[in-house]
Amino acid sequence: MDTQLLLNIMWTFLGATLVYFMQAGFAMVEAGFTRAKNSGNIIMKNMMDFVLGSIFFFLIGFGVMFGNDFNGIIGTSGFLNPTTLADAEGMINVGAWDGYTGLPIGVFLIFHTVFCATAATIVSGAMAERTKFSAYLVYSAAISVFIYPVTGHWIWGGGWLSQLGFHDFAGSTAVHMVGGICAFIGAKILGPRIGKYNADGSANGIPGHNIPIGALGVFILWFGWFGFNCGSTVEATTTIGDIAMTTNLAAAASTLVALIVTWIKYGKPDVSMTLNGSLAGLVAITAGCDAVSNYSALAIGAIAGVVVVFAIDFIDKVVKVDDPVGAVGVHGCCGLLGTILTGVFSPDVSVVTQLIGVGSVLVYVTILAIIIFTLINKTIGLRVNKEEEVDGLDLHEHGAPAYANFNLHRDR
Amino acid sequence: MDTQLLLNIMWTFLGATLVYFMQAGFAMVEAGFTRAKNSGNIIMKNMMDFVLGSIFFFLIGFGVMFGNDFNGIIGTSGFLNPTTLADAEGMINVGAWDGYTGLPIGVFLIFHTVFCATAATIVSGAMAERTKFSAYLVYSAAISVFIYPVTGHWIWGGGWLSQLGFHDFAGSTAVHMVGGICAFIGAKILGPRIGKYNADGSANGIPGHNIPIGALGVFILWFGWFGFNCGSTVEATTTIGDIAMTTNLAAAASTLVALIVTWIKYGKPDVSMTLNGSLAGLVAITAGCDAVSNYSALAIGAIAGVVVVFAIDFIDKVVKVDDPVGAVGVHGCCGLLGTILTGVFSPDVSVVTQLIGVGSVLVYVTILAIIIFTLINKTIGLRVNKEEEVDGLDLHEHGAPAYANFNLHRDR
Amino acid sequence: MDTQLLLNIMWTFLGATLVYFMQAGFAMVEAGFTRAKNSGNIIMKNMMDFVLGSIFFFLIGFGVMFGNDFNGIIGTSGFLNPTTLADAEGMINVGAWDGYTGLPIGVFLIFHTVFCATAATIVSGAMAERTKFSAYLVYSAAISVFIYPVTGHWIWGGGWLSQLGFHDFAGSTAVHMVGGICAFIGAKILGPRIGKYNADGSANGIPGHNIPIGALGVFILWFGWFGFNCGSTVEATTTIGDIAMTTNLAAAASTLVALIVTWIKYGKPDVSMTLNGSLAGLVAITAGCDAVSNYSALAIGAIAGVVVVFAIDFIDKVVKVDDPVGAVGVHGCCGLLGTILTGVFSPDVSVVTQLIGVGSVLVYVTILAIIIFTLINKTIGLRVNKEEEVDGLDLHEHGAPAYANFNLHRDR
Amino acid sequence: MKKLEIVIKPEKLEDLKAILDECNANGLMINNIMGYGNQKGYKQLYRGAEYKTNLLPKVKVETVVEDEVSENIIGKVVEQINTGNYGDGKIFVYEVQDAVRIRTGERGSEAL
Amino acid sequence: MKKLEIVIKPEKLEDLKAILDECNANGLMINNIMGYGNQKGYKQLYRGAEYKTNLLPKVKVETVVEDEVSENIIGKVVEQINTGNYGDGKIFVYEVQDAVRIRTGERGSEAL
Amino acid sequence: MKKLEIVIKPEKLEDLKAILDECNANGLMINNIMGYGNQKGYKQLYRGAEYKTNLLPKVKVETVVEDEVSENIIGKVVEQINTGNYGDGKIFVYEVQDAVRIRTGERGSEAL
Ligand SMILES: Nc1ncnc2c1ncn2[C@@H]1O[C@H](COP(=O)(O)OP(=O)(O)O)[C@@H](O)[C@H]1O
Ligand SMILES: Nc1ncnc2c1ncn2[C@@H]1O[C@H](COP(=O)(O)OP(=O)(O)O)[C@@H](O)[C@H]1O
Ligand SMILES: Nc1ncnc2c1ncn2[C@@H]1O[C@H](COP(=O)(O)OP(=O)(O)O)[C@@H](O)[C@H]1O
Repeated sequence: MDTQLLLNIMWTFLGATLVYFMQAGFAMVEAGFTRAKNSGNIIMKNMMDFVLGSIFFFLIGFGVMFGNDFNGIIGTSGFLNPTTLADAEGMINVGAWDGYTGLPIGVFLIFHTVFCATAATIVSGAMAERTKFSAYLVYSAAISVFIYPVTGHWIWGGGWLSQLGFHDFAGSTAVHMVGGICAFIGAKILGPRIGKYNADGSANGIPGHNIPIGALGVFILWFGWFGFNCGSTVEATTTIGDIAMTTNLAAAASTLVALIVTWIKYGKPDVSMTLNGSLAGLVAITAGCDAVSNYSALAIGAIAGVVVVFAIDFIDKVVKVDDPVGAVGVHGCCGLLGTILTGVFSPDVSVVTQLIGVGSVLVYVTILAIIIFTLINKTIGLRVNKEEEVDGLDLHEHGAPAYANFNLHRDR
Repeated sequence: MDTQLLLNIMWTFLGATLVYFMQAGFAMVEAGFTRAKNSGNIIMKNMMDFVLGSIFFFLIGFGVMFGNDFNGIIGTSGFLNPTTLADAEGMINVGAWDGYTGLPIGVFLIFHTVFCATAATIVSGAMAERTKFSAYLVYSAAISVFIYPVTGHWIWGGGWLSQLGFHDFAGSTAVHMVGGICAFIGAKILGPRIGKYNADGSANGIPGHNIPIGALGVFILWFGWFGFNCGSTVEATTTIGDIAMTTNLAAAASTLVALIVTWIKYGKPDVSMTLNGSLAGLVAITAGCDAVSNYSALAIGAIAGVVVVFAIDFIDKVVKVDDPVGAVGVHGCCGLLGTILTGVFSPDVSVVTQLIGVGSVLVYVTILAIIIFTLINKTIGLRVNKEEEVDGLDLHEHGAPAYANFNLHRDR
Repeated sequence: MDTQLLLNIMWTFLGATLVYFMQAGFAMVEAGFTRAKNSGNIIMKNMMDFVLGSIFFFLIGFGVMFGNDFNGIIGTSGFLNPTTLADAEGMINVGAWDGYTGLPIGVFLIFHTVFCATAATIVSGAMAERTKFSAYLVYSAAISVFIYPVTGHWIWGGGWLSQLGFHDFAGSTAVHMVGGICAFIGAKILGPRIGKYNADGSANGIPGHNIPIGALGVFILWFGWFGFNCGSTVEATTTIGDIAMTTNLAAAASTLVALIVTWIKYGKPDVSMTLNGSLAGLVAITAGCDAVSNYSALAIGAIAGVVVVFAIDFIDKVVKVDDPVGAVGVHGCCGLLGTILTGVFSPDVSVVTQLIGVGSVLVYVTILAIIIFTLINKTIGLRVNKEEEVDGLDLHEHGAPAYANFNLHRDR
Repeated sequence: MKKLEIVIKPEKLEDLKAILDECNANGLMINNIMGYGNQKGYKQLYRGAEYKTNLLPKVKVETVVEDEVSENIIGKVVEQINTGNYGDGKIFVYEVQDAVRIRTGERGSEAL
Repeated sequence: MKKLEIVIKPEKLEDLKAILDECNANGLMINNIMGYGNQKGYKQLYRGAEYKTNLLPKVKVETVVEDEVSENIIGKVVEQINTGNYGDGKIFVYEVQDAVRIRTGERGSEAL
Repeated sequence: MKKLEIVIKPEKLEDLKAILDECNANGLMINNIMGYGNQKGYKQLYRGAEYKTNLLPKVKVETVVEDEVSENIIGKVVEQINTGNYGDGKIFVYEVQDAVRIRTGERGSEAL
């Protein structure tokens, strides 16, 4: 048996497993940073994102992403049975990125399934506390079929962006920015939570109900990110540790800088915003974690730490899109930022190509997200009614409270 | 150094580590889905399951399971010092399953220790909120010595079922059904929680106190299950990804179907029951995850998703055995189901053999569990007194509340 | 490509990743075992420990620990750019311990970064609920520069203790005792929490606010410890499973013994103390996990299980240093204990050398910790004011409660 | 109109609700409180250190009823909630000057 | 001096606070309670088994005010908090014998 | 019989309990409430957006005592709980018509 192949399989599997676990991280972050009365609901949305992502990516998405390329735009084969995309030895070989060495189709499939589901699950946080459950399920299936795999094909499936040399190693754009844009469009169409904005347009803070589990979510995500970034080699290489270092340093720098920025800006170091800072650094380094030096990683992280705070503030107070957990700022803005900065900090990557890449993905995803969310809104309706929102989605959408034995009090 | 051997060791270790982490998952599920006043107690039971399992499986259980075979029924050597079961090179070689390539005794031991402890810990959930702590400790040691290793020997230790071609790849029967049956017997002998059944025999819902940590537990279990199923190759193979795919698709299908079934049956998608659905799919695919196609996995998951809801309902409302977390439905019923369905969906596995396997295990475990729980009940007594149950086990059995700073309210 | 090298890299990376995850474990243990009004703050301290540790260890600490040796006392090169410590092939080779085979600098760096951050984060628990956030940040940077890397150099960086044959495989002394001593000095200088001691000097119990997440933390730590201990081979070996077994058995024995001791001593099995017992066993076996037999591991664990309860009691009631989570007893006392017991139980390790090792580390760390904490205390001030402490650090230091929707009640 | 303030052990709440239903109490307000009376608290050990809880969880149920209903309820509570143990609880009776139904603006007995 | 005990739906709290501010109520005490009156509870299903909640979360706001302020508040509450639905809540009025400001020891109206 | 309703800062609870013990109050009921009086609330920032908390956590302690005990308690509370700051709290005094000990059915002063 070829040990290098076995090493590659083990490695890719390990990465996939860690990325799977990020689902738990998202669920905890989103539950912890929103209100207790919607906790069961947000957790169900996270769970169903993964479930529907797994099923629809298997049935259709994988073919769109890795099927036979049509003009660099879309994959066109492997539908309903993606294992037909393997060769006689059971190996997939889409030549997706340089030095890609081939893997059995199964491990390749599970690896890309968990990436797809990550993009989907980003959205639930931004749309939390007011989105109808059934409507959300439809969106969740749609992103796994119509959005993620298409731009995924461009970037990783041998499509036009990968041919152009666009560098998005582990998915700052392909996963995070895609999720972040969908989050923005969804939250925008949905409108803000009741009580979020005052009559004069000023924003109210609506504190999350369980900071410890929110923080646990961030730790889990950071942990999983080692799989996300290092696993994206999809082969055992000697560079694994280097990728882990850039990933870790960027996250550390971003956390520290976000802490300092909130401390200066708000007078006190803000807990949940600092935790957003950690994620911002992780998102930003994801595109170039294999291509930049440790010091560049520190710089990318530090920039992300500043940008994320101002971006979230801007979206909250100026754009007035209500994103309870800051998903747009973290994944959308820092995904875009990190992809571009890869061009700035890596000598081998062209800034222009990076700009073309993020621009085209931005346009495609924005259009598709607008279409999908508008269609859902016009048919099923995206939003729960006022009473359901006020009483909490757990009560009306699921019939049971998330914290049955606790005395809760209503916030605003 | 033989790299294939090192790969196998690393792989098996990785699997063991992930399976260990399932203990955290069980603890969170069981704590989250029961009441706040018993949280410290249920967590201690989970912890002690693993602790006693580790010690007693090392001292005795491993010898029973993998010691020299006596008539295909039981292992008879290696007691108190299981490392004596290794050959001169320190390798264990019980020829337990086809293509099994041998491993150093240490890694083999840790791998089987965590599996044994998984079976034990399933029971605590079904017996939650009313079982005396000391009595539970005795049971916990007993399953690791008298129950799990015996049927484990039949199935994986070279015993009569493995000779017969019984296929239980990662333990739908050997681990989950064994745990589920013990859970059923234990909960039955114990009787329902105060307030669970009304005078007219109808069942009351007793909501879990912390759905977010319960859900976290499910995510952790799903994560750990990649180690459980894929790790059960106990060697690095090219099929790892395929096993991950069947595992993941079955779980996804089962979650989705359970969601839909509860939606139709109860009018609203039930959160905790859907989360049970995830576990049901994982349990059901465990026996055949290496032997069925992706579509068969979807089918097995979908069937499990239906069965688990009806099974839990049936146990709750018709059999009237009070199983607070649904352990019997999930592990018992879906373990049995999945083992049989392996025969249905895999061309290489005989349904008849599968039926013989689950039947014989069912009989053995039922008898032993009845004996053990009855003995404990007659001596130490299985159940706390009324006042302890009403006030909560944390207060009386451990002297401190699990949520000291929170205002709790009593449920029924 | 040399597969053995790739195996070593993967292995070391896997270990590092699991050790990283221990940060989540510490955060949950420390948050869960302290009061709800300080949860956001303690979590921030844990997070910033890792962040500052990552940055300062990269910039300075790594050079101090693994730079060119000066008289066995300190490393003197690689500052600001630790990658300069690699050879032409990018491999580090400090000959730190026997049979050490060399690794690319990146993976070696990330591995040691997470170990350094573990030592730092131990301290936050002992100083919880009353330490000023800004002061804590300064301490956190200082330990990563002035304390951990120096004794780390002695033990693992080719310094005088490693030359002497001091055996501390995965860091009972290098990580845990170092952290535990800093914790003791910090808590001592800080003074007890308001309400901890009565006028007559007797100690009050101040229950932790969330035992389930505290317990989750312990499960996470145990999980991560497989990476901590087994990963410390920093190469793929056949002994990995043996190390996992000793680690697991010691932890199991210690948990069981701590349970029994509290049961006898206090009349009831204490939940949080038993969970401390698990950690005590893990800490104690860390030094000798590669060098002792399974039975010795059981013995080491059992001794640690007794010692940890009496040590925590002694520190609490006699020494009257207020350590809310028992960090000094667990990491300090059992780190010291385990290192010495390695000499007792392993034929190849000299007790005298072990005593010299722990003694010298004890002296150095005590002196440095006194200097650092005193300096901080005299300048920034270590402690929040009375009102901040009474109202909770979350409110005053961060401006937002950790559990916004819950009705909390004040404990004493 | 009288307000009855009935303090009982939490586990007796369902029984009390049944009594109030039976007596046609028009509404009730339930409060989770901590209290102590003749039944003094207890000491617990947390990690071996004492942790005094002289407070016990109690439920306080308030209901405003017509004067004649009041005695009826008191009688049934004393009869049915009584276990003979310390901690069974107490009832305090207050005069209510007025009641208002917010929905309609009705006042006095009408508003109950 | 009167004590007003105002029981409302939790989501009306901000509106009530505005009214009390306007009427110069000097202070208030807010309690999260469970209650029921004319608006009876509902049944929920948890895992398919019934889970009766005849209790609904309510907020009880107490304020002690001068007699003349009292009627003013009652009027505004009936006017503004009223949605016309069951469950809008009630106000109970009690006589207060005395008030004490702990900080100064002032008594009676002074202490409000 | 009088009911004293004593609203204080949570951190003063232990001191208050000591006073009540000393004065032989027979029992008490403790409620965690949110309140405001002269001590107005404060504003906090959560993620940079304002988050108004004009409510502060307070503890409300109720005790029903004989008339003569009442003044005794009031005196001690004013003396000992007083820190001279806004937010020290208030005491409200109500007439209690009757008390009942559920365990025995005793009424009036006997029941305290
Ligand atoms: N004088 C009192 N004032 C206020 N609350 C009281 C008083 N006496 C009793 N209570 C409340 O009633 C509860 C039950 O009283 P308890 O003394 O235990 O009843 P019993 O006298 O029947 O044993 C106490 O926990 C306390 O909250
Ligand atoms: N007679 C009463 N005694 C005590 N509390 C009452 C009484 N009537 C109503 N309440 C409280 O007021 C709340 C609102 O009353 P409700 O009957 O719903 O108002 P409405 O009559 O306008 O529908 C109830 O939930 C209950 O807590
Ligand atoms: N008139 C009132 N009615 C109801 N509660 C009041 C009233 N005045 C004060 N309180 C309660 O007492 C608490 C303390 O009052 P506060 O005004 O802060 O005391 P001080 O006047 O000594 O500063 C408040 O938070 C509030 O809950």
